[in-house]
Amino acid sequence: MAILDRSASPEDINSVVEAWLDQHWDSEKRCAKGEDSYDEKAWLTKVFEAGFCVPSWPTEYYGLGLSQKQSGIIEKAFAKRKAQGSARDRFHLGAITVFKVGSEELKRAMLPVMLTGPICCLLYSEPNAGSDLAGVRTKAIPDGDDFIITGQKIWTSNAQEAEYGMLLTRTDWDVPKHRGITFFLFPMKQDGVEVKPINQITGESEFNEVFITEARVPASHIIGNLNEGWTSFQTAIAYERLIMGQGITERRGKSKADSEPQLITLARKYEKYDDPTVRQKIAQALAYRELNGLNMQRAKQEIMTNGSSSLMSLGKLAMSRVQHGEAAIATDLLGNAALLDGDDYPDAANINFDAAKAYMNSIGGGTDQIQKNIIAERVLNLPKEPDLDRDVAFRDVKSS
Amino acid sequence: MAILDRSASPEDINSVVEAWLDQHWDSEKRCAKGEDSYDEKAWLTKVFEAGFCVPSWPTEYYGLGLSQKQSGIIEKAFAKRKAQGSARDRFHLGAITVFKVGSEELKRAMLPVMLTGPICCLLYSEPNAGSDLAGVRTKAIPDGDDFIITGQKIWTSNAQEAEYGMLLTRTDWDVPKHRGITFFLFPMKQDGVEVKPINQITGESEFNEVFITEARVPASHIIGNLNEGWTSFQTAIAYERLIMGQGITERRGKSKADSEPQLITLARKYEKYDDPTVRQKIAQALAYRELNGLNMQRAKQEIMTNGSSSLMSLGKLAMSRVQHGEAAIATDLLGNAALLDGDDYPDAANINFDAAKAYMNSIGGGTDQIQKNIIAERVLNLPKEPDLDRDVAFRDVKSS
Amino acid sequence: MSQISDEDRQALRDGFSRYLEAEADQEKLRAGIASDRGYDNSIWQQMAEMGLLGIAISEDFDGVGGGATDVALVMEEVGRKLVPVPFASTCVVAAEMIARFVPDPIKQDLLQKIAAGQLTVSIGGTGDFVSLSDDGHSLSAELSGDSWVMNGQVSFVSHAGVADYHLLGLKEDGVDSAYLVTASDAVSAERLSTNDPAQRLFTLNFSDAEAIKLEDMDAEGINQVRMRGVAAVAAEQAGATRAIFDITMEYLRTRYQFGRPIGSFQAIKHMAADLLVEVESGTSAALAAAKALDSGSSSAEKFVSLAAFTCKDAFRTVSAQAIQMHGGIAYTEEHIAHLYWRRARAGLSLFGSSDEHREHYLKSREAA
Amino acid sequence: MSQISDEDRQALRDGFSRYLEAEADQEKLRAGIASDRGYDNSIWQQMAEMGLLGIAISEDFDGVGGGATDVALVMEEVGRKLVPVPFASTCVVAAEMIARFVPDPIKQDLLQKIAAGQLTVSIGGTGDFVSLSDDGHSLSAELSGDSWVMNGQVSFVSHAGVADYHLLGLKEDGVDSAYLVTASDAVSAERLSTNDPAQRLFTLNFSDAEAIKLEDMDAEGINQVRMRGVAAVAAEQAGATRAIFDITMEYLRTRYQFGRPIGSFQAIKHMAADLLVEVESGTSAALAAAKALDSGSSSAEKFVSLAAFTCKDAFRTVSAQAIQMHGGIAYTEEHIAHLYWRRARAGLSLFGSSDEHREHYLKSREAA
Repeated sequence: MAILDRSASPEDINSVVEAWLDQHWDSEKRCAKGEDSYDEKAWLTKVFEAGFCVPSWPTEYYGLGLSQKQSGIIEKAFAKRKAQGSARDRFHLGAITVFKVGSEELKRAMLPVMLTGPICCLLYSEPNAGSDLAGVRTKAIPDGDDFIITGQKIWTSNAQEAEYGMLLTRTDWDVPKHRGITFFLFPMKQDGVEVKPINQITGESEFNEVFITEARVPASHIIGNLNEGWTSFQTAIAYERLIMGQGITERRGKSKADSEPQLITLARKYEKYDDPTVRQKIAQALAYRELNGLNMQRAKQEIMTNGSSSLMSLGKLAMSRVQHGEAAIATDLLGNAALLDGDDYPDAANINFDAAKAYMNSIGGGTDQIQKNIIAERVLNLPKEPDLDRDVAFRDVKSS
Repeated sequence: MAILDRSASPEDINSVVEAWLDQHWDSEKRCAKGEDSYDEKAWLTKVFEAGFCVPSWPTEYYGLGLSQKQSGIIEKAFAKRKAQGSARDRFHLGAITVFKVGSEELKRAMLPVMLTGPICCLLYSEPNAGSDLAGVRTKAIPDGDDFIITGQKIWTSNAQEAEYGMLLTRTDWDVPKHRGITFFLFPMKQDGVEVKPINQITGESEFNEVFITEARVPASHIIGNLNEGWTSFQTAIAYERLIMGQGITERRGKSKADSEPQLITLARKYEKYDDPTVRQKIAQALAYRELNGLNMQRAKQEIMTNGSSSLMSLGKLAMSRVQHGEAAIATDLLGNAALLDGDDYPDAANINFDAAKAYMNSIGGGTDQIQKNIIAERVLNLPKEPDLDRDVAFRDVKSS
Repeated sequence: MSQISDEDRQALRDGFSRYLEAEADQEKLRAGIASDRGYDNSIWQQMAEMGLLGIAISEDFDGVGGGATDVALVMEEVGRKLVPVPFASTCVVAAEMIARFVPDPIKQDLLQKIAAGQLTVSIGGTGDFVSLSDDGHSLSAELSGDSWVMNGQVSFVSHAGVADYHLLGLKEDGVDSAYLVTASDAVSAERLSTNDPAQRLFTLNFSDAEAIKLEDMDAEGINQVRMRGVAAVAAEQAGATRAIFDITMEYLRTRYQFGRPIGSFQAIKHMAADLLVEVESGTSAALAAAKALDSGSSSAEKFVSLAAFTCKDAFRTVSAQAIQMHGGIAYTEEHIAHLYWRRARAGLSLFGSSDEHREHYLKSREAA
Repeated sequence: MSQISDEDRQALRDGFSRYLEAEADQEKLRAGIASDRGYDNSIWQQMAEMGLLGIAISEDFDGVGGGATDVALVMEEVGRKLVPVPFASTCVVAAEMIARFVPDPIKQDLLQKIAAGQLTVSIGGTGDFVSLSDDGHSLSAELSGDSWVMNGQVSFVSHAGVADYHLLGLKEDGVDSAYLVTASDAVSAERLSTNDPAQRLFTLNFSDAEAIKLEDMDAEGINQVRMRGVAAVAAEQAGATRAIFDITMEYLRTRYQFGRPIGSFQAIKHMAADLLVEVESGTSAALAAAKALDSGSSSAEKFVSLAAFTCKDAFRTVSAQAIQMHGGIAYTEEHIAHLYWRRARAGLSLFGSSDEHREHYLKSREAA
C-alpha cells in the first residue's frame, strides 16, 4: 500500500482511501463494517486514527501533511460512500481554530477529543452585540484554575448536540472593547448552561439562545491568551465567512452544477419559460451564481499560488445577491402557487423556504453591511471609519 | 381694472396681466412695444415696477402680496408670450436669499438692482471644498468699510453675465468650520476677478472657475451676519435643491407631459417597441418620472397646507434615478446609432448629452450622497454621524 | 365621486387610526390570525359601527357614499396594522359587483348587511374582478328550473371558510359571468396551508348549490370594479409599507452597536433614504389612482396600473430590506417584520403581477 | 490551445504592462486620439516588436501561436490604458478569418505583415464576425472576369481611415460571405463624428474596388472567429473596468472632505465593495471565456456569452459610478473618468447587446 504523503499521486491516494473504506465502511448500512448501526464516536475515532479527519494537517497534529488538493481526493471518496468524518480540517471550525491559535497544551489535550466528537457550537453573538461582536458582555471571572461564566448568547447552532462551544467573553471592562476579551473552549454539558431553541422565519429552529449562569471553564481552555481573545477570534470568523461564501448555507438537495437549474425547471413547469422578460431575469440570476463560482475558483487558484486571496471575501456578499435574487424570481414564477406552503405544495414550500433562508447568508455570520466594511477596508484599503468606542473603556461604551 | 391682491380671482389676475402685456410687450418681436430690440435692463425695470417680478412678495418689498397660486397665473401669462422677468421670486436665488435673510439696508439697496439685472452667480464650491461646502478657504479680510477677497471658486454658472455673486468666504480660521464663514453679495465686475470656463463632459461650458485676487466687497454686502454665513447660506442652498428636484436641470425642449415620451418615440423609431423586455424597462422609467411628479404634487399640496414638506427633499434624489435611467435605456434603444454624435445625428447627440447631463443632477448642487445624508438626518431623524471636524479650529482640519 | 367632505374624511381616518393604534397591536394581530375566523371580529364590528364597512356603499343602502379615496384611507390604515379583515373583497369588490349587477330587493338586503357588518363575501373563480384568479377551477353553473345551481371546485378563495356568500366568476369564450352562492351544506370549504399565516385561502366544493346569477354584466362595469379592487389593495400595501418602514426607522434610532445608534452609520442612512423614495412613491401612486377613479378621469386606467406595480414593488422591497436592517432579531418568528414581508409576498399576484401591470401601464399611457 | 507556457505568458504580460505604464499615460492617450491615425503608432510598433500583434497567429506565419488566453492578457492591458489600437479587429478577427478562409500565398503574406505591424485591417458589413454590424449597408460584390469587384456603401467601420485592407461581410438569404478589399482610390473613407473620441468610425464608399473573396466559409468556423472577437473585447472591458476602479479607489483614499478621506465614509465604502464584485466578475468571466475557447470546451459558447454581457455591464456600471464617486472633477473634460465611461458606452453594442448575450447565454446553457 502506498504511503500517503505530499509525494503521493492522486491515484495512489484514491486507491489507499478506497481500500481503507472498503475495509472499514459499510456503504449499504451506512455504518462501520460489522456493526448494526452508526456509532458516531467509534467511527470518527477510526477515521481520526487513520489520519483522514484532518489530512492537510501535519502528522504530529493528527494529520497526514497532504496538500489541499490531495485532501480533496479523500473528501470525495468519503462523500461518494456517504461516510462521515473526513475534511474536518475544512469544516470543524472549533478544531481549526484550536489548531491555528491554541496553545500546545490545549491542542494535545483537546484536538483528539474535538475531532472525534460533534462540531463545536459558536457562542459569539449576544442580544446586544450582534454585528458588533466585540461588544460582548458575557462575564468571565477567574476563580482558582477556572473561570466562572455568566451571560447570554444567541444565534448558536448545534447548541444541543455540541460538547464544546467557542465562547467569547469579557475579562477586562476597564480597557477599550477589543482589549478585554477572552476566547474559551467552553464545555457545554454542565449545570448552568440552558439551551432554548429560536423559532426562525424559515420554520426551522437551527439556532438557540444559550443562557449561561455561573458555569465553569478551566483557564487552560483559553484559546490564545487572556484578554487577547479578539485576535484568536479573527481566525475563527474568517473561516466561517469563507465557508458561507461557498454557499454551504443553502438547503441540501439543491440542483447540482450539471443538472438543470431550479429556476429553469420552475419556469418550464409554470409555463413562463418563453417569456423574454422572465428569460432575461433567469439568465442574469444564473449568471450571478456562475460568476461567483468563477470568482471562487480564481480565489482557490490564488490561494494555491500565493497562500491567500482577497477574492475569497467577496463570496459571501455575492451569495446574498444570488440567493435573494433567485428566490424572488422563483416566487414570481409560481404566481398564485407561491401563496401556499407545506408538504402538499413542495414547490411553494421550497421557494418560500429559500426566500427566508437567504437572510441566513445576508445577516448570519456578519451582515452584508459588515462584510462590505471588511471588503472596503481590508481588500480595498479604504481608510477606516472613526471608531467611537475604540479608545473608550468598555464599561463607558454607549449601548441600546 | 381690478386691483391685484390676495382677494383677486384667477380670472381677474389673468386679465390684468394680459392687458399689461398687451400694452407693453411685443410678442412678435420679443421686446418691449415700440422698441426694435430687446433691452433686458429696461424691460426688467418695467416688469419690476409693475410688481410682476416678485408677485408673491409683500408690496413693501417690490411685490404684490399674492399667493403662490396667484403668482403662477402671472408666470404662465408671461411664459405664453415668452416674456422674461416674472417669477423671479421662484428662480432668482440671489434675490430670494437677500429677501429672506438680508439686512433691511441690503434689501433696500440691492433688491431693485438685483431684480432688474441678471441672476446672481453662486460662488460656493472650491477645488478642495466640493461636497464639503463649509470647508471654504477663500479668505475675506476686513479693510476699512470693505473686505478684501482672495481665493478660487469653481462650478460657477453665469459667472460671465452675473453682476453679483453669492460668495461664501472664511473670515475666522480659529473656530470650527461652520462658525467662521461669512456670506457676501459680491460685485463681479471689478479687477481681481477672473472667469475661466470649464469644459464639461456634456460638451457645454456652462460652469466656470472664478479666480479672485484681492477683490473688494463692502461690509454692508454681508448677507446675514459676520461669521454666521453658514446659516444664511442654508436658505440659498435649500432653494437651489428645490429647483433641481423639479427637473429644471433638464435640457430644454424635452417632451411635455401630454406629448409622447421620448423613450416611446425612440423605441418606435428604432423598432424595439414590441420587445417585451424593452417595454418593461420603458414602463418602469416612465413610472419613476411620473411618481416623482406625483410626489412633488403632494409636496406642493403639503406646503400650501402646512408651509413645508419633507417630500420636497426627495425630488432631486429621485430625479437622478429618472435621468440616469432614461439615458441608459435610450442608449440601448439606439444601439449602434448611439455611437455617433453631433448635429448630423440628433438622436445620438441628444441621448449622449442626456447621459452626461444626468450627472449635473446627481453631482451638482450636492451629490446624491450628500442628499441622502440630508434626507436621513433631517427627514427621517436618524442620528447624525460623528463629525470629525465640527469641534476643531478650521486651520487644524485635515485636507487633501 | 365621494359624498364625504375633506374634513369628515380626515376625522374618519383619525378616529380609525386611533382605534387601531389602541386595539390592533401585534398580540391581537397574532391572536386574530390564530383564531378560527382568521381575524379579530371585534375590529370588523367596530369598523361597521364607524361606518367604514359601508364606505363604498351608496347612502340609499345605509352606506356612506364614499369613493375610492375613502376606501384608500381605510385600506391604508388596515395595511399599517396588517389587520387581515376581508374588507377589500366584501366591502369593495363584492359591494361594487352587487351594486352594479344584482337587482333589488336582493341588492338592498346584501348591501345593507355588508354595511352593518352582518355579512362577508368571498370571491373566487376567474374574471377581471377576481383578485386571485383560479384558472384551473372546475366550476359550472346550470339552470335547474328557474334557478341556477353550481357544481365543481374552485381554489384560492380568500376567507371563504367564514364567508356568508361566495361570489364566483366564470369565463366562457371570453365572456364573463358571475354567481352568488350562499354558504350552506351544499358548499364545503377546505383550508389551504399558506405561507402568510394571515392569509386564509380555501378550496370550495359545490354540489348542486343554489346560485344567483348576476345580470347585465358589462365589460366597462367589471373593469371599474377591478380598478377599485386594485386601487384598494395598492392603498393597503402603501400603508403597510410605511408602517414597516417606520418600525425600522425607530429601530435604527434606538439600537446601538459599536457605541452608536446603527442609524448613525452612513450606509444604513443611505439605504433608508432610498427606501423613503419607495415609501412615498407608493403613497403617491395609491392616492393618484383613487383620485383618478373618483374624478372619472380617462387616466384612471393608467394610474391604477401605476399604483398596482409601484405599491407591490415598494412593499416587497421595503419589507425585505426591513429584515436586513433589523439583522438577526427579524430572522425570528416572534419579531413582526416577517409578517409584513410575508404580506408583501402574498400581494405579488393579487390582480396580476407587477410585470403585467407595468405592461398595462405602458399600454394605457398610449391610449390616454 | 496556446503554444505559450504560463511563465512566458506572465513575462509577456509584465513586459507589456510595464511598457504601457511608462509610455501610455493620459497625455499620450489624448495626443493619439487627436492624431490622424487615432492612436499612437509607436505603441502599435512596440507591440509588433514584443510579438503581441502575432499572438493569435500561428508560428508558421511568424506569429507566436498563442490562444484566446494570450489574446485576453494583451486586451486587458490595452483596456487598462484605453489604448485605442485596432488590435481586436486586425490581430484577432481579421487574423482568424484570414487564417481560416484565405488561401496561401495571400494568407501567408497578410498574416506575416499583421504580425510585423505592417498592416491593419478594418472590418465592416454584416455577419457574425463583424463587431459593429451595419445592416443598412448597400454593398454588393460581383464577378468581373476572374476577380470580384465591390460597390456600394457601408458604415460603422472602425479605424477604416488608415486601414490597409477592409474585410467586409455580406449576408444573403442567411448565407455569409466575406471579401477583402485593399485600400485604394476605389475606396473612399468618410469619418463619422462619434461620442467616444477614441472611437474612429467611418463610412466607406466603394466604386469597382477589387476584392478577394474568402473561401469555404463554414458556420462553425465563423462562429469560432466571432467567439474569439467577443472574448477579446470582453477582456479589454475587464481590464478597463479594473483600471477606472483602481483610479477611483486611489481618489477615495486621498481626497479629503469634512476633515476625512472620502473613502472613509461608509456609504462610499459600500458602493466600492459592491463595485469590486462587478470588477472581479468581469475578470473572471473574461478569463473563463478565453480558457473555454483554448480548451475547445463545449461550454465555450456559454462562457463567451457570459463574458460578453458581464464585462459590458460591469464596465458600464463601474465607469458610471466612478464619475459619481469622483464628484464634480469627473464632470470636466480634462479628467480621465469620462473617457472610460465613453468607452464603456461605445462597447455596449459590440457583437450584440447585453440583453442579446444574456438570452444567448441561457440558450447555450440548455444546449450544454
